[in-house]
Amino acid sequence: MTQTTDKLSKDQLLSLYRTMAVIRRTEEQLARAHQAGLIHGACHTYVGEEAVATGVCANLRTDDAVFSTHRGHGHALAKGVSPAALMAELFGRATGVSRGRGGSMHLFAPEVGMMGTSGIVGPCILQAAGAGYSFKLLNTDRVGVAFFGDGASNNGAFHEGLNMASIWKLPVLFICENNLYATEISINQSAGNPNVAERAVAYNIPGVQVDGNDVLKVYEAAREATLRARSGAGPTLIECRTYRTRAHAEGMRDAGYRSAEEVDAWKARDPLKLLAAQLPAADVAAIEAEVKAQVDAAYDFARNSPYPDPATATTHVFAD
Amino acid sequence: MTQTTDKLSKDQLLSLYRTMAVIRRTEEQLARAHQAGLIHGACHTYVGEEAVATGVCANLRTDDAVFSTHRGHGHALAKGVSPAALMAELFGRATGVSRGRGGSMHLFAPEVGMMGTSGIVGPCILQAAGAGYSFKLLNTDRVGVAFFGDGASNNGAFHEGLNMASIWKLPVLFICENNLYATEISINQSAGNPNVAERAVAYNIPGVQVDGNDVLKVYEAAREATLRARSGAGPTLIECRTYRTRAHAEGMRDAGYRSAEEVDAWKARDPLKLLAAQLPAADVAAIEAEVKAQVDAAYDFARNSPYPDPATATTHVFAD
Amino acid sequence: MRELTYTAAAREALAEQMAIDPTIFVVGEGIGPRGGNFMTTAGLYDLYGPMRLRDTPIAERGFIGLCTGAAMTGSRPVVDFMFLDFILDGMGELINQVAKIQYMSDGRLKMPIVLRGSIGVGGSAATHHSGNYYSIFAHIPGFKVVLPSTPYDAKGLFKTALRGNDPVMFLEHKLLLNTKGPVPEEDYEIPFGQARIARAGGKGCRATVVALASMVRKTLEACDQLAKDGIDIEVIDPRTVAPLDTDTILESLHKTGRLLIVDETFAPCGIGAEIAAQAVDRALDDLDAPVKRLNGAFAPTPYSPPLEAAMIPNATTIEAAIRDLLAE
Amino acid sequence: MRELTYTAAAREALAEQMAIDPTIFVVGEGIGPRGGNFMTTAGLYDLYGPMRLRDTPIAERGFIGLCTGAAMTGSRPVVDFMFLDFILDGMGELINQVAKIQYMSDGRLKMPIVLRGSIGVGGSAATHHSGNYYSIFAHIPGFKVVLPSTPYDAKGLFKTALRGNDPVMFLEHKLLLNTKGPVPEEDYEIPFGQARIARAGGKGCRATVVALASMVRKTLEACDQLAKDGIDIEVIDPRTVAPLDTDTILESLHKTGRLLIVDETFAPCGIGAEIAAQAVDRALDDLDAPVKRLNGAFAPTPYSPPLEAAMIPNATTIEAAIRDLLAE
Ligand SMILES: Cc1ncc(C[n+]2csc(CCOP(=O)(O)OP(=O)(O)O)c2C)c(N)n1
Ligand SMILES: Cc1ncc(C[n+]2csc(CCOP(=O)(O)OP(=O)(O)O)c2C)c(N)n1
Ligand SMILES: [Mg+2]
Ligand SMILES: [Mg+2]
Repeated sequence: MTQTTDKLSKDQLLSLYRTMAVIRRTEEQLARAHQAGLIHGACHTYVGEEAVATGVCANLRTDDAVFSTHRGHGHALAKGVSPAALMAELFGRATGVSRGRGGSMHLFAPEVGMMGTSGIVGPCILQAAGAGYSFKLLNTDRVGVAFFGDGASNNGAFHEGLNMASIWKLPVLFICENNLYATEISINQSAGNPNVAERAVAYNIPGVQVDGNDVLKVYEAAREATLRARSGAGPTLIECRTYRTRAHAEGMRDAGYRSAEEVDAWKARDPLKLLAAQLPAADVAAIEAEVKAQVDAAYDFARNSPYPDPATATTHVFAD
Repeated sequence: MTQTTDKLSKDQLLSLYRTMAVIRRTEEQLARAHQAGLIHGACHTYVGEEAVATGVCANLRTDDAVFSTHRGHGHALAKGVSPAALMAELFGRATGVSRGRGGSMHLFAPEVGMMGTSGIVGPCILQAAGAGYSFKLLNTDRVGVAFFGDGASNNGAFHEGLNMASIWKLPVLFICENNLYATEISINQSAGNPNVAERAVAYNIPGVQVDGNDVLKVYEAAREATLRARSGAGPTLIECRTYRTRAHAEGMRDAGYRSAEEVDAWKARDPLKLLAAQLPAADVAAIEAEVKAQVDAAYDFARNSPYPDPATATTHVFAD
Repeated sequence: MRELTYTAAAREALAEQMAIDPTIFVVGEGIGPRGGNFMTTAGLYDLYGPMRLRDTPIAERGFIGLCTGAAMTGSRPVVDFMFLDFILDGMGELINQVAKIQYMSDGRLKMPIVLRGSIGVGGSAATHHSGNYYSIFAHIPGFKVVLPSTPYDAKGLFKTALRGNDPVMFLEHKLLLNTKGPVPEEDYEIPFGQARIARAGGKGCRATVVALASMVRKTLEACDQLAKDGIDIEVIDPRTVAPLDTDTILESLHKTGRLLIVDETFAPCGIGAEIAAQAVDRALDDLDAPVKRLNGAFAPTPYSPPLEAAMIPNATTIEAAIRDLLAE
Repeated sequence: MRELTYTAAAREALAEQMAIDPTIFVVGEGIGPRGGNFMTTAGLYDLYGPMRLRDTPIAERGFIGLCTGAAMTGSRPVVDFMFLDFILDGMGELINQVAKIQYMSDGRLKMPIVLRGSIGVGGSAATHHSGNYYSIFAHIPGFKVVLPSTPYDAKGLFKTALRGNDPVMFLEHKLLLNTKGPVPEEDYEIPFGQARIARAGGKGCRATVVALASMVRKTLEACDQLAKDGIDIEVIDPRTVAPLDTDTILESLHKTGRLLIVDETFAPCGIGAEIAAQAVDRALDDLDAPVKRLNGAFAPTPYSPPLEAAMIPNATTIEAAIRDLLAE
């Protein structure tokens, strides 16, 4: 389906599939857990968008830094957070990736370069630029990565962040996950120019639009951008056209603002299916079985983990 | 020098010259007053940029709304504030346009549609969009105008303001006064794309770059944009390439960051001289004489005006 | 009297006033056809369309700045911000522009803008959806800051906000949104700066408790408990923290001799500090005991239920604080 | 000891620490070759170049957000913001991100970021260049808030700021920038949360005055005047308002029985309210008189000199306030 398929080994392709499957199955489990009342706060799933985090993070090292959004489970998993630590966090447990302090929108795992999801739209763009600044100042070849939505692209943080990264040639990937909606507001309604990649002109940086449901296309674009960043040539804006097939958040209605036909059309282009079509069915099935076991174990782990001790509720406000 | 010259009557041309002369001579008087210690706070002059405010405001009615910057004397004068009320304000007097509360950076004259200068870079862009929103909501054909610098174009307010004006087709003129520097920082250093007009692509609105020292070019571009706005077709971004020939602010050094040659080249393209070259010398001389008398009188008025009564220092925090 | 939820009461005020005043428009994310994340504008889009119910991009600073300019030019914007945390991005517009323009223009420009939305800790919303920053707005000259604690107050105070000419922060605690209470059908306003005696103490009343927003209910619960032991407490809900009705508080203190302020937010430089400072300035001789504050913990708001619960006062800790005060 | 200006003292701290610590970089408008609007970085660009002295676009929110990410990934940003008013545009980044990330990450991320620049009323700077919003930062958990009032303190406190691992608001009153005072050449730190007794009262000392930032000098002037009448006052400069050294204040109050807080900023929910509230909570029995606050007027800051002067306390009004307190 894409030329890049040839460039990747079968193992690499299977690995991409595995990551997407881990995200999908974890999200599905989280959705069920939400219905069961195990998740105390918000839960925005990544179902339908798995190819983006997967394709991008496959290019990253553990010491590269990812900054994410309210819809960050996929980014966290692709960057190396375990389903167990993620689920435990959403269940509010002490074993969660943020020790239960954060929930879905405040996932922190600096150990694997997952520098945070955020309940506020926008800051991740600036913070990724800042990581790029650090990495350049400290003379490393690490990169900073911001994932953000189409909605965030209309926020001032986008303008200020991309401009600074451009003028200082910072090693940063700006990954816009254009899933066509911000909550229930269409990008056509919220953006004068809904082609986010075209806005790169305003910053004099490369702007690329890719099929965000095709993990190989995403991988390839991110590969180029990562090489560019590591080589000192500066940032890239990548707009991944994709779609969330579940509601904005679990428990929210999902009607009125988009048609069933539109949802179905995108479901037909499911990123897992698209890749699976290129892989031996047996391999896919084997991965799915492994992932299922992993997710089941994660769920048990999370459910059986203790809640944090209220006595710790105010520690670590300050370092000193 | 431009085709539009023919379109304007001699009286109109003289009127444009007069406005520029009022701005220039007032600013020169203010600069002297600053040296004499009559101005208590900041004073950013508009010398060299007169064509922008003049060409734009010649298209406006009193009930159109102008929102301005820290460098707003020219906008205020072109919109109809008297030199006397302006000078009195900078001298801190009760007869000042803001009754002495504001000084240079807080000029308010809603009576003539001068809705404020600002000590903060950025807000004027958003407020002009808001005036456009009001005017549309109230079913008028009034327009909102934001003047702002190249420096402001890198601020998030630019992105959010232009985008909102675009999607809601607000009657707004966004006038970027690109004088190539923000204080001592060159636009080439602060902007990934220093061609501000090109950024209109990001908002899907018309973006025009004009010679900001040629009042007729500015007039013409603003005329089109104003007609467009009044007709309901939405906002326009106009980048006026111009130059301030004095220091960023009175009393500041003006060395190191730009060359004497650069300053001289721009002085050779002085907007007043450019227009005067197309007008009968006697008419120009007559206007200059009148303006001198007006500015002298303004100075006397301002200097002899009383200071505000400290007993009024805390009135009008609230309306109710 | 019929009962309405807090949100429905505020929505009724908005709907009634929008019908009268065509210069009112609402901006926010999802306040158009969707009717608002908290149903604050449900049904209004069908009546008034997009110019008056305007779905915005995610540009909090931008639309606050836009509304500032709109308020200066003849319309009356209502910013429906969803969570107070979101508009911290617009703090520059709020503090430098909204709050100052009437003063700086020597009263020639008006600033009739209402910013409304949710505050408060609860429901594992975590630290980006639990903000309570009203003490900040009370610190800044130029804002009226309103904290309704009942549906009745929500409607009456919102009417006042929509008819006034000043910037109003209208802050709705998320735990109150679905609470019900009696709300008259008639039009009424509640003036700003008039506290409500939420529980009147009798002759033997031994302490005054000032409680804010969701703490009013929790304090009343605690007082019910204390009443069983014959302990009589007066509870005052300031309703607006700017202006603050200090007189009502100090009159009560004069009677009781003891004062506790129960406030979910951070203690340092909070509204509780202001009330305590006014008490020790103006009513030292009335004080039979130290003025006490019971506040939320001084830390960001965590997600996990047991952690979250540990952050804020509840009926039990309020009751204990009152008993401690009485023992002083 | 040699004398330095306040700005030179802070600059020396920065220069010395930058020489030791290559992870420090400074961002701001004009802090590169220009050396800073207030000469805060003069000479440093030539030594360290653009990566470490970075002139920025006018994007306050943006560069605060950038520095947040930088602080999370191994460097130590210093934001040189010129006027505190400007960074209100970055309040979302400050309150929602900078202040919270250490806590939310359970201490696994550090946030060593220093934000420094000018505050205060003076010189007809008018309302967009006179901000004094330190009480706001003191209200928010996660910030250390520093208000040096002498060159000596400026150097020592800045060193502490640059070596710590927490977000620091380092706020320099514009009227102090060019004042001179003794500053040792040696390296020294001044710990946060230790007040300075700016004027020690003797045995007959009859009142404690807490003064902040530029009010310290004005209060000392007033005390010199009072001393001529044999009136002995103790003056305390908290130096940091978060953490706040309440103990030193209350010890003094214990001795004197009277307390006045002199603070240029707005009274409601200000640091003066906090100090008064702590006094009436912890030291009611020590109070021989109401705790008084002398604050700036509750209005934006006007431009014209007679108006501006009317907004803030001066030696004369401070002296009067002390005499009033003694007469209580
Ligand atoms: C500053 C801010 N404003 C509003 C919100 C509420 N909100 C949460 S998610 C969201 C939509 C985000 O849309 P987009 O950026 O496209 O991401 P998506 O949800 O589509 O992945 C909104 C408005 C917020 N979290 N932060
Ligand atoms: C938010 C904010 N940041 C910084 C400043 C300080 N400042 C005042 S004018 C100026 C430069 C403005 O440049 P530009 O927008 O190009 O306007 P010009 O002065 O060139 O007319 C700066 C940085 C400010 N006033 N407001
Ligand atoms: Mg989206
Ligand atoms: Mg400029």
